[in-house]
Amino acid sequence: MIWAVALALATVIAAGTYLALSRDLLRCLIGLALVGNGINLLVFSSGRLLSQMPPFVAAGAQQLAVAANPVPQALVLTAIVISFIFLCFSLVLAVRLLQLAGSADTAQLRAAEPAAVDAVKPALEEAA
Amino acid sequence: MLVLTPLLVPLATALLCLLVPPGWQQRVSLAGALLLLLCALALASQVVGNGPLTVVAGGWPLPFGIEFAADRLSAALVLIAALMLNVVLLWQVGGSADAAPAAATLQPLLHGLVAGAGAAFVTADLFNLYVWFELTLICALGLLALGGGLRQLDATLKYFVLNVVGTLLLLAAVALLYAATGQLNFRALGAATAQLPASIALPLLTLLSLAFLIKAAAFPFFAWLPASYHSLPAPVLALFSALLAKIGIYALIRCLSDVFHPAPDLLFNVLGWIAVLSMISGALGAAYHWDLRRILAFHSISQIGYILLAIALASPAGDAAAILFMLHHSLVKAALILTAALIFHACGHYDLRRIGGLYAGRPWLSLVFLLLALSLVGIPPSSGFWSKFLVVRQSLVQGEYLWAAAALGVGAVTLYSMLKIWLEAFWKPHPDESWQAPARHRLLPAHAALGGLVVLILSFGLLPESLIAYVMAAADSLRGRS
Amino acid sequence: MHATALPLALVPATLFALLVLSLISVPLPWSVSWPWIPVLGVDFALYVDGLSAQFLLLITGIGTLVAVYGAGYLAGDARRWRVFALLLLFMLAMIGAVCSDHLLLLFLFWELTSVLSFLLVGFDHARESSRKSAQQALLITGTGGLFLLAGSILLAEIGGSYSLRQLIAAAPAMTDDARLPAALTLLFVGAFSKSAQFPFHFWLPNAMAAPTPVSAYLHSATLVKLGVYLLARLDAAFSDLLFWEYSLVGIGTLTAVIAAVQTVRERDLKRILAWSTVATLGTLTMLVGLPGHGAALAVAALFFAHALYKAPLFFVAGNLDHGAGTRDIDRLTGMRRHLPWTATAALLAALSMAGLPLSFGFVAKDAMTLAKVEAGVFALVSHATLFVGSISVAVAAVAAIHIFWGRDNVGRDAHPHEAPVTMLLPPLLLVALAVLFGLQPTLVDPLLGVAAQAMAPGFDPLQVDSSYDAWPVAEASLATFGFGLLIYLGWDRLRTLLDRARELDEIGPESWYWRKLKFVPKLAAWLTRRLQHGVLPGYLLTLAGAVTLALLAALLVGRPSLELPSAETLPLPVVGSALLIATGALATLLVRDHLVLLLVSGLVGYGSALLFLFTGAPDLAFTQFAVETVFVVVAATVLRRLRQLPPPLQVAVSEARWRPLALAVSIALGSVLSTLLLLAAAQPFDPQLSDFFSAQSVPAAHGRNVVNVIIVDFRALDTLGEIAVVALALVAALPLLKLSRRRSS
Amino acid sequence: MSPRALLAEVLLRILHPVLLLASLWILLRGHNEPGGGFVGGLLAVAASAAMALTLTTAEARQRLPLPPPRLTALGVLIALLSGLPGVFAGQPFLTHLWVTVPLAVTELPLSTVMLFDLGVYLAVWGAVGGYCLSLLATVEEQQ
Repeated sequence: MIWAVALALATVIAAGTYLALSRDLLRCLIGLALVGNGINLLVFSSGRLLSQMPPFVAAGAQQLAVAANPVPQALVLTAIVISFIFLCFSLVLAVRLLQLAGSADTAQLRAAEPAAVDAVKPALEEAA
Repeated sequence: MLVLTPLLVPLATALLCLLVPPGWQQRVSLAGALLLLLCALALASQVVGNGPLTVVAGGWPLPFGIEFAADRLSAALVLIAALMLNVVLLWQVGGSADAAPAAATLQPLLHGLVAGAGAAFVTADLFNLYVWFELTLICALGLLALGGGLRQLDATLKYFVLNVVGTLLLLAAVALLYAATGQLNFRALGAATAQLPASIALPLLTLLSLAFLIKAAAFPFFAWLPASYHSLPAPVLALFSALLAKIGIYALIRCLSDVFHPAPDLLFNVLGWIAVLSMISGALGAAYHWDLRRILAFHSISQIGYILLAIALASPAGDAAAILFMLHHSLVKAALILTAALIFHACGHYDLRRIGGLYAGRPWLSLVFLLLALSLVGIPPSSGFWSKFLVVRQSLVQGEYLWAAAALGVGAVTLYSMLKIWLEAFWKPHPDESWQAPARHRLLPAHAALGGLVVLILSFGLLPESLIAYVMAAADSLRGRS
Repeated sequence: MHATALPLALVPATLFALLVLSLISVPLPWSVSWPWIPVLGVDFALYVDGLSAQFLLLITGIGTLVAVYGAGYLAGDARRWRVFALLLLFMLAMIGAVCSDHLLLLFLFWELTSVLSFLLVGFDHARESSRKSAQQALLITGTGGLFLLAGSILLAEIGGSYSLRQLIAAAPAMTDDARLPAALTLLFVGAFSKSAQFPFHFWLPNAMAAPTPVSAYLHSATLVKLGVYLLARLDAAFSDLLFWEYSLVGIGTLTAVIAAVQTVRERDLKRILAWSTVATLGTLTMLVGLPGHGAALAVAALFFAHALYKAPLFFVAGNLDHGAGTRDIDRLTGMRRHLPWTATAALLAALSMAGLPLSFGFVAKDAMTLAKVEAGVFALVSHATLFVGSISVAVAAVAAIHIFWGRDNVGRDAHPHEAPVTMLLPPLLLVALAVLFGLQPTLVDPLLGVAAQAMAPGFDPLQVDSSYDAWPVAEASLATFGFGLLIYLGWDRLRTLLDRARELDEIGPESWYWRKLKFVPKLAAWLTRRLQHGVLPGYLLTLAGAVTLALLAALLVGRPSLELPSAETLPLPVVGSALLIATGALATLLVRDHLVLLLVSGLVGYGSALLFLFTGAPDLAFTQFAVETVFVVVAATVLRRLRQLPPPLQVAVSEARWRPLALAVSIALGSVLSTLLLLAAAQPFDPQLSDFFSAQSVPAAHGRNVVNVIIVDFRALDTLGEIAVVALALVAALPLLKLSRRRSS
Repeated sequence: MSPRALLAEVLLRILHPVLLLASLWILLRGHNEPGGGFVGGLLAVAASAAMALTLTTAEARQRLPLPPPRLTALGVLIALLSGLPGVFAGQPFLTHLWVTVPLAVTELPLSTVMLFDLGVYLAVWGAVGGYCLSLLATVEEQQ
C-alpha cells in the first residue's frame, strides 16, 4: 500500500509546489495547502500501513489486537488541524491582501520591499 | 514542574489576557512576564546547581511520553526569552517610541510567541518541537499582521509562505525519522539513528537541517527575514530578532548533538560554507540599506552566519562560541533596535537619508548607540568581542583559515555599515535645518528598558568570566559529551 | 574666564608626576597582574619596562601640555568638554596599551585608541570632509586591528601564551613553525595601519581634520607611535629573522621616501607636518627592523626627539591658525613681528627637526647614523634616509624661516595676533627641553638606555654615553643640511614639478581606497538586489530549488542501495483513493477560476479522507472530511460573494522563462520526498512506541480508542500545543477580520 | 421571506441544538469509540456555520456560549488546567486522575481526561467557529 501512497504524495507535493510557485496569490496559498496535505500523507504512512483495522481495543479486552499503527494517526490528526487553521489564516490574509492591493499578482506586491530606482541605493520610503 | 514553566506561564498568561476584561489585560500581562522571569531565573539556578532537569508529561516512561528537559543551553535561552519579554512589555507601557499599536490581541500574541519559543527550548521530543514551531509561527504572523496596512500584510505573506515551507519540511523530516527509527524522543532517536545506514541517515539529517536552516534564516533561505522584520513596531521587532532565528539555530544544535550524533564531517563542512555565505550576504545587505531596521535585519543574517560557523567547527570550543554568540546577539541586537526606535522618535524617520544631528541633539543616545555598535562590530571589551574572538580563535586553531578570514573580513564590512549609521544619523547635520529634537515625554519606560539592557550588555563585556564559564559548561554537555 | 578647562590638565600632570617619582624610587621593570577571565586565560597583566616607561613619560607629559594648550585653543567652544573627556580617555587607553603584557589586553586598548581617535578626528562633524577623514581613519586602523587580532591569536597559538614576555622568551623555539611568517605578516598589517606605513599612510594627513591639540597629541606623539611600539616590543623576539628585518626596513624606507615626497606637495602647514610625521614613522619602522644595539638606541632617541620637536610644531601651526586665521604657507610670511613667542618656539623646534647641533634632534640623528653604520645597510636605504633627512631640514626651514622671517604681506583688514599664554607655554617648554637635552644628553641617557635594552636585551644601559661618535655624523649632517637647504630654496619649483606628476596619484593606495569605498555599496547593491529582490515567487523558487538540490545531493552522496519496500497486493479502495488524490492534484494545474480551483483542490482532501477511512483511521477520515468541507464551503462563499476581489491570473507560473525550472523543481521535490519515504519505510520498523500505547491504553489510561488516548493522555502535550495554535490563530487573524469588515461596511 | 427559507430556518432552529448535542455526545464517547474533542468540536462548528449560512452570522454568534476568542481561550485554559490536579497530587504535569462517583443506580467515571478533551472541543469550536462566522460576516456586510 505504501507504493500507492508514495505515488499520491509525490503527485500532490509536485502539483502543490508548482502551484505555490505561481504569481497568483490564491494559487500560491492553495498550493502550499496541497503540499501540507501531501506531507500529512507522508506522516500517515510513516508508521507502515500494515492493517486496515482501526486501532480500537475491543470492549472487554485489555490490549489492542492487530490493527493500524495508532501513533502516526495521532500525529496526523494534530498536523491536519494545524494545517487547516493555517489555511484559514491564509485565506483571511489573502482576502485582505486582494482587497488592499487590488491585484492577485504576488510579483507586483512590493509594498514591503519597493523596487529601487537609484543605481546603488534602495528606494526611499515615506515614514509609515 | 519548573521545566514546564517556559511553556505554561506565558501560555496561561496569553489565555488569561484574552479572558480578563480589557482593563486588566496589561496588568495580567506584566505579572505573567515577571513570573516567567522569576521561573527562568529559578530554572537557570537549578540547572547550574543540580544539572539538567527533566520531566515527562503524564509521568509516562521514556521514550513513550513527551519529555521536557532543560540543560544549561535551554535555561540560558529561556532566560533570554523571559528577559526580552519583560523589556518589550516595559517599553510598551505607555511608551511613545515606535510602540506597537495597542490592539487587544497584542499581549496574547506576545506571550504566545514566548510560550512557543520557551517550549521549543525545553522540549526533548521532535514532533513536539514541530508543534511549538507552529505556535511561534502563528503568533509571529499575528504580530506581523497587527498593523493591517498593505506593507505589513505583504511582509506577513512573505513570512508566512517561506516559513510554512520550513515547518512542512520539519514535519516531513519528523515523519521520515519516525518511519526509519520508530522513535520521536531526542535521545531515543539519537540511539536509533546511530544504527541507520549512512545512505538513509544522510538524507534525513539533511532534510532536518534544511528545515532548521530555513528557520534560522541562513543563506540562501533568509529572504523571509529582511522581507518582513522592518514592518514591525520596534518592541516586537526586538523580541523577534532575539528569539525567532535563535529557535532554528537552537534546534540545529540539538539536532546535531542529540538526534544525530556524530553527524558526518561533510555536513559540518557544508554548514561552514553556508555560514560564510550568510555572513557575507548579510553584511553586504546591511551595507546596501539605509533604513535602520533593514540594516539591523540584514546584520542578523550575518551574525547568524557567525553562529553557524561556530557550530560548523564541531568542537566544544566551537559550540561554546555559538552559544555565547547567540546570547550576545539576542541582547545586543534587541538593544540596537530599541535604540533605533529612539532615533525614530527623535527624528521621525528610520531612513538615514532623512535624519541626522543626533550627536549634538541626543548625546546619551549617541553613547548608547556607539557602545552597542562597537559590541556588534566586535571591539573589545564587549560581549561581541568575546563571542567573535572565540569563533576566530577556534577557526584558526582548527586550521580553517579561510573561515577565520571570512569572519574577520565580514567584521570590517560590519564596521563599515555601523560607521555609516554613525556618520549619517549622528554626525551629519539634520537635512531639515529647522529640525529640533522633540521633547522626551512618555519615554521613561523606554529609557528604563533600554538602560537595563545596556547595563546587562556592558557587564557581559567587562566581566565575561561567569558567562563564558557557563557557556563552556553548556557546550560540554552537548553532543553526548556529558 | 579664559580657558575654563585648564584644571583638567591636572589629571595628566598628576599622572606624570607620579610616574617620575616612581621611576626615581622603584627600579624597572614593574609588573602586576589580576585574573580577569581565567577560563580564557586572560589576565589583566601589566608590565612596564624601559620602552613602556619612555612611552608613559611621553603620553602623560605631552598629555599635560596638550591639555594646557587645548584649554586655550578650545576656550569658549561649547564642545570642549566632550573633547577633553575623549582626550583623557584616550590617554588612559594609550597608557593601557603600552603597559599591557597580555596580547588581548593590548588589542583591547589598541582598538579603544582607534575608536577614540575616530571620535576626535570627527570633531568638526558638520563638514563632510571631516566625517570622511574620520571614517577613513577608523576603517583603516579598525581593519588593521582585525589583522592584529588574527596575528595575535596565531602568534599565541604558536608560542603557547598570550603574554608578551613569555612570547619573547619562547621566540627562539617559534622560528621553526611554518605559521610564523603568516602570524608576523598579520601583525605587520595591524602595526603598519596604525602607524601609517605604506600602503596605509594616507589616512594620517587626512586625519588633520582634527583640532590641532588632538593632532599634536594623537597624530604625532602617541597614537601613531603605537604600531611602531608594538614592533619595537617584539623586536627583542624576532630581530634575528631576515623576514623581520627585510619587511620592516623595506616598508619603513619606502614609507619614509613617499611621505617625504608628498610633504613638498602640500600648502597646509598641518598637512606638511603630518607627512613629515609619516616620514619619521617610516624611519622608525626601518630602525626597528635593523639588527644591532645601535638601532635600538636610535629608535629610543628618535621617539624622544620627535615628540620634543613635532608637538611644538603642531602647536605653532595651531597658534598661526588661531592668530592669523590660516595655515596656508603661501599666505603666511613674516609672522615674526605678530607672533614673536610662537616664532621663537618654531625656530628652536626647527633646529631639533633639522638635526642641528645644540638640539636633541642632533643626538637622535647621531644615533641613527651610527645604527646604520653598525647594521651595514644597503646603499639604497642609506641614500633614502639621506633624502628623507633633507626634506626634514627643508620642512624645518619652511616652518621657522619662510613663515616667520619673510616679507610681511599681511593685508590691512587682517590682524594677526599672538596666542594666549596657555598656547605658548607648552611649545616653549618642549623646545626648551629639546635644547637642554641637546646640550646635556646625559640627562636622558638612562631613559634611552633602558628603552633600548627592552628592544635589544643584550644592550648595557650604561654604555649609552660612549656610543656617541661625532665624526661620521657631522659628515652626514652636513650633506643632509646642504641638500635640505637646496630643497627649501627650490620648494616652489619642486612643488610645481611634482604637481605635474599628479596622474601618479591615480595608481596610489589612496585612490585605491576611495575606489574600494565606492565599490562596497556597488557590490552590496548588486548582491542584495539579486538575493533580496522582493518578489515572492522568486524567493520560493530559490528556497525550493536549494532544498531540492541539497536533498538530491544527500541522496547521491549516500548512494542508497535502493532498498525499497516490496510491492504488496494493493486493496482496490486504497488504490482508488490514491488515484483520486493524484487526479485532484493534477487537475488543480489546469483550472483557471479561483472557485473551481478551490473545489478541485478539495478533491485531494476528500481523497485523503477516503484513504484514511480505508486504512483504519476513521477519526482522521472524519476530521479531514469535516475540515475540508468547512473550508471549501466558507472559502467558496467568501470568494463568490465578495466584490472588489481582483480576477485570477492566467496560468500557474506566469513568467514563461521560469516555468521549466519551476516544473523541474516541483517534480524533483515531490519525487525526492516520496523516494525518501520509500527508503525510510524499507528500514526495519521499531514498533516500540505503538506497542506500548496499544498495550497500555486500556490498563493505564482507561480508554479503548488508542488514537484518542494518545491525543489526550500519552502525548497530550502535543495536543495542548496544537489547540494553543488553533486558539492563537484566531487571535492572530482578529485584527484582519475586523478591518476587513469595517472596510467593507 | 420565501417559504423555502422559512422552512430552512425552522429546520435549522430544531437541528442546531440536536447537532450540538450530537457533538457533545461524540466528544464524550471519544475515549473509547471514534470521536473525541476534535471531531466533536468540528461538528459544533458545522452547526454554527450552518446557522450562519442559512440565517445570519449574528444569530449564530448569539448561540455560542461565549464570543469566539474567549471561547477558544477558555478551551485551551481548561485543557491546560486539567493537567494541574496531577501536579498537586505530586505527579508530573498532565498526569490524569480518575475518580468514580457512585450514583444511586450506576457509577459515573470522571477524569481530568474528560476535562482535557472538553478543552480541545471548546478550543476548536471557538477558533474555527470564529473564523467561519467572521468570514461569513464579511460577506454579509457586502450584500
